[in-house]
Amino acid sequence: MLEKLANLDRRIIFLFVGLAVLIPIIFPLGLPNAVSQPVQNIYDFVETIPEGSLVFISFDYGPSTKIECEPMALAVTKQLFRRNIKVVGWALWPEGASMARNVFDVTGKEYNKKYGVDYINLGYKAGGSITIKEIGEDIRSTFPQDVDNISIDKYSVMDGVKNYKNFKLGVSVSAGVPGLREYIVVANSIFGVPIAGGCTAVSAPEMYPYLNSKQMVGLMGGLKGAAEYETLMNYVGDASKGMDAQSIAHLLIVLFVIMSNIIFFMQKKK
Amino acid sequence: MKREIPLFVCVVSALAMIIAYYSPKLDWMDDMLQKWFLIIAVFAFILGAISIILVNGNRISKQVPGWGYNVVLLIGLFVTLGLGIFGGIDPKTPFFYIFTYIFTPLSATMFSLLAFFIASAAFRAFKAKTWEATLLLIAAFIVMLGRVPLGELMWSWLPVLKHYSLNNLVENWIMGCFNTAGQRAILLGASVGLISISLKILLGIERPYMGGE
Amino acid sequence: MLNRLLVLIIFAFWAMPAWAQEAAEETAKDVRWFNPDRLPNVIGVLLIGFFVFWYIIHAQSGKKLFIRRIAGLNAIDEAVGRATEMGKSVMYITGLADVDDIQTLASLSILGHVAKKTAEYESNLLVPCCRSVVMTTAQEVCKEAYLRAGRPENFKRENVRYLTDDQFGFVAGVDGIMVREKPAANFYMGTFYAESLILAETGNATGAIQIAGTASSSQLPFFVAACDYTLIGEELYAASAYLSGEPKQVGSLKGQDVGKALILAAIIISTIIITFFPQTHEFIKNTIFKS
Amino acid sequence: MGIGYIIGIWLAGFLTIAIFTFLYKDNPVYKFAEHLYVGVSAGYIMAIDYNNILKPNLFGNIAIAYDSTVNKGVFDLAAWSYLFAGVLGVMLILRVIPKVSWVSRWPLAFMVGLGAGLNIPVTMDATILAQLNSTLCSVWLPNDPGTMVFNILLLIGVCTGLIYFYFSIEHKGIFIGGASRVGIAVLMISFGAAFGYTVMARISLLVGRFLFFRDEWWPTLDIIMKSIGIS
Repeated sequence: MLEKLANLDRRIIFLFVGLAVLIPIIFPLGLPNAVSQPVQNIYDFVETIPEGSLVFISFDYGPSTKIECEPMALAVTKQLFRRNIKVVGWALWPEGASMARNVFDVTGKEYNKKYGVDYINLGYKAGGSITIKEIGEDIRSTFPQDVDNISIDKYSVMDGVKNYKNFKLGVSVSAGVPGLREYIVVANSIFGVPIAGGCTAVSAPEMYPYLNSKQMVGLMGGLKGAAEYETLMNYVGDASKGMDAQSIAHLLIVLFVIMSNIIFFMQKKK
Repeated sequence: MKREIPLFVCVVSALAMIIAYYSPKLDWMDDMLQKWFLIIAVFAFILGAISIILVNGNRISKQVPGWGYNVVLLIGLFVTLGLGIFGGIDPKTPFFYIFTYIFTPLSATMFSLLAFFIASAAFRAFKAKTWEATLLLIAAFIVMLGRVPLGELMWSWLPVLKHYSLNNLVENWIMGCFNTAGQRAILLGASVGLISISLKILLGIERPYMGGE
Repeated sequence: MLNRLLVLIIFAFWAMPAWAQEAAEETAKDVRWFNPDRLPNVIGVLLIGFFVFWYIIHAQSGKKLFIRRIAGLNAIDEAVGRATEMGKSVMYITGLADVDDIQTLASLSILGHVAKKTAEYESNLLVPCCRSVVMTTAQEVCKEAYLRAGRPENFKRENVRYLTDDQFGFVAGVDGIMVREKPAANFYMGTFYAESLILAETGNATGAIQIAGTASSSQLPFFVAACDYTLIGEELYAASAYLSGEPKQVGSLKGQDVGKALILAAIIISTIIITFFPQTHEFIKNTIFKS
Repeated sequence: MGIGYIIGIWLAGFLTIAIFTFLYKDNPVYKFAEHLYVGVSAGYIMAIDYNNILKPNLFGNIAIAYDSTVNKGVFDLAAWSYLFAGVLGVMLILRVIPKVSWVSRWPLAFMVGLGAGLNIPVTMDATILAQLNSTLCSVWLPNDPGTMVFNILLLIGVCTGLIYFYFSIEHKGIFIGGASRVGIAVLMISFGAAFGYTVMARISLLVGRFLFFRDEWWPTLDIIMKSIGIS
């Protein structure tokens, strides 16, 4: 019996995990979310930015990580729009341009913001760190046109914008490389623009050293970070809903670990 | 001749990058050479494509059992590539349709398999077999609890411990202190190793481009 | 004659764009030849470089240097041997990065060692690649290794194959190879991202002995949990020296250790100074160790 | 919400389930999805890089160079120089011809050299100096015991972790042996912590796939039912 449990067929574990995620999605629980300091820091920083300033958001994620990253981008954009801050969006990931489109479509409508006046989507540019550096030198040569290939000179939001000096904050919502780390290493270290960011929960531990060394303003780690930001913004979005499923699945994995250790010790006693 | 020139090319391009990093005047060199790199890498796709065609074509022509799947692979490759090159990659093109309804769900689902595998890995690996494994287990256990609202709820039922914030323990002490220290030690050690290997390449002691000799 | 001509051509490669840029960038903003902010960087590189170089020279004098045991590397031969006994293949993954990534290069030199072993044992070696350039290089490395083992005829070029540059497409392909060919030994060396655990868990389910090595710190936990042996961080970079045992290479390891000693010393001495004279903190941070 | 959309959603749904069947065991449906995925993704990345890299950087620059040379009479060397990259690219492909395959070592050497050269100073800055910098702190703060303990632990963790990576000294004795044991302990805690921290991210990916069925696939049923007259 013990042998059997110790070598439990992985497929049984898979089945439990599947159910643990599926059931809360059908029947939401509405568990509360405590806000952590790195998330609070971003929120507080944005609250101190004067109205009418510029902030850029780099959409460095694709459809495969949309579930984690989009809620963050949505929450931050909503806060920026609520405070009447202008937003310039671009992407270092090819699929990022259409991700930005999604986010701006939803939030722009909600806060009655006009494209080209209150926000703009500059589209995708290849090159990673090289591109981040180019933007620091001259944003107009990096992004002469917006995502629909219309010259950025036609839009008032880009009036007089030259490089990072025009931005009060940079936000990178990133699912890997290039992304948040490259912005810290290039945009923050070389050009001195404050960087805040969201990243997938998996890369969050890697970002802690930068958070610790104050090379970035704050950090949203994964769906939890997004859910915390939603809590700060006072609404229940996809991240908050997804957290229920995560809580149950987490608990399940914790139970599995406890069980495997009990079996292990019982076997050892024998 | 067949050996000296590659070494020479390697040393010159490495030195060019190093100098460009320190010299603002030669900064452009860095950008340009990296763009060259990207261009060469795209040419390399032709080699990749040849490899795919050879491996799959071979199986098809020999009619190895399951050769039909190799046909699927080649069709997938050529249709996507052809549409992307001749039809463009903008939204509303057929290429974008393939991206949205084939590529995206496949990659998202493949990625989501991790939810299952992380559970089976935890079940198997997190056993208090040795003292190292026990530390791994305890750290993982506390962090897992701290990452979900339900964990905090459970923590508050514990005697004594409930007076300390679980969130603070996880975010500040385990992630902020121990995880940062561990990551930092790995980063620092690895950087020294990385610089050493780069130097060996520069000195011609390591020549991976020559076939590892 | 031909040699000189070729050298001239290569010079032209770098020189011509240099002239071009010189002409085009008359309005360049920063015309300094050296950025003084980078001085700590130069000194750091020179120091580490000096010690690596010095010990490489020193090692060639023939004095034997000690290297501590690295379990993951000792296990390589055992893993290849086991695969041979079982009559199954060995699979080697060089990671997801391209050849400009040093982890990939470190991985390629371990591949050279593994390929030599599979050539000697006459077992089958599979190297699915995620980058075309890496595939090309890996083919060179394997061919050379088989040649050195005296069995060039056993090298199968199509076994070093390209799958796709896409992260999860690559994983899907490798998973397929794992469940169908059931290699008895899997090596994962190089730069990895989220896919690490999918690979390692599938490999574990097929019962293979698994050895991983990466300096991607976010993926180390998964390899440590799911593989039999894991080379942690710098151990991956030390592998080529450890495996070859060549004096030059071993010397460079000693140089690396001195490099780490310098970092340790810098940390400890600066901490003592900062603790006693807190006012020096900013100076040490922003001037001495400016990054 | 055309027919193309509905077919697309159903195709996506089928492929999603096809990949999930791998969890049970390898099977023809998975094999189909896997091979399709490998082919499509290879084609996808090649097409994207062709459009985003080769077109603007190589063809674009050469077109500019040609235009300025022929039409304006100015020899634009900067743009022409990209032709070299093209030449190196062609040299790389020449490896398929055994007789001249050795020339492919040139571009390989170029790429390897580029990586090595770039990595030396960048690593020094972004990792060694930056990390060293953020490790520096005072370890005597009697007014703030919490931060003091934190700083001391962090310092011990970094130093012992680094000692673990020593290769040329045997890990024996109280000092080196002890320190490397503490070092491996710190590494293990950090691995455990990172693993635990990541679990959530992985679960959220699965949530994403289930949400696809709830929010995108399920509504298509309504559309289909309406269009065939059942509601």
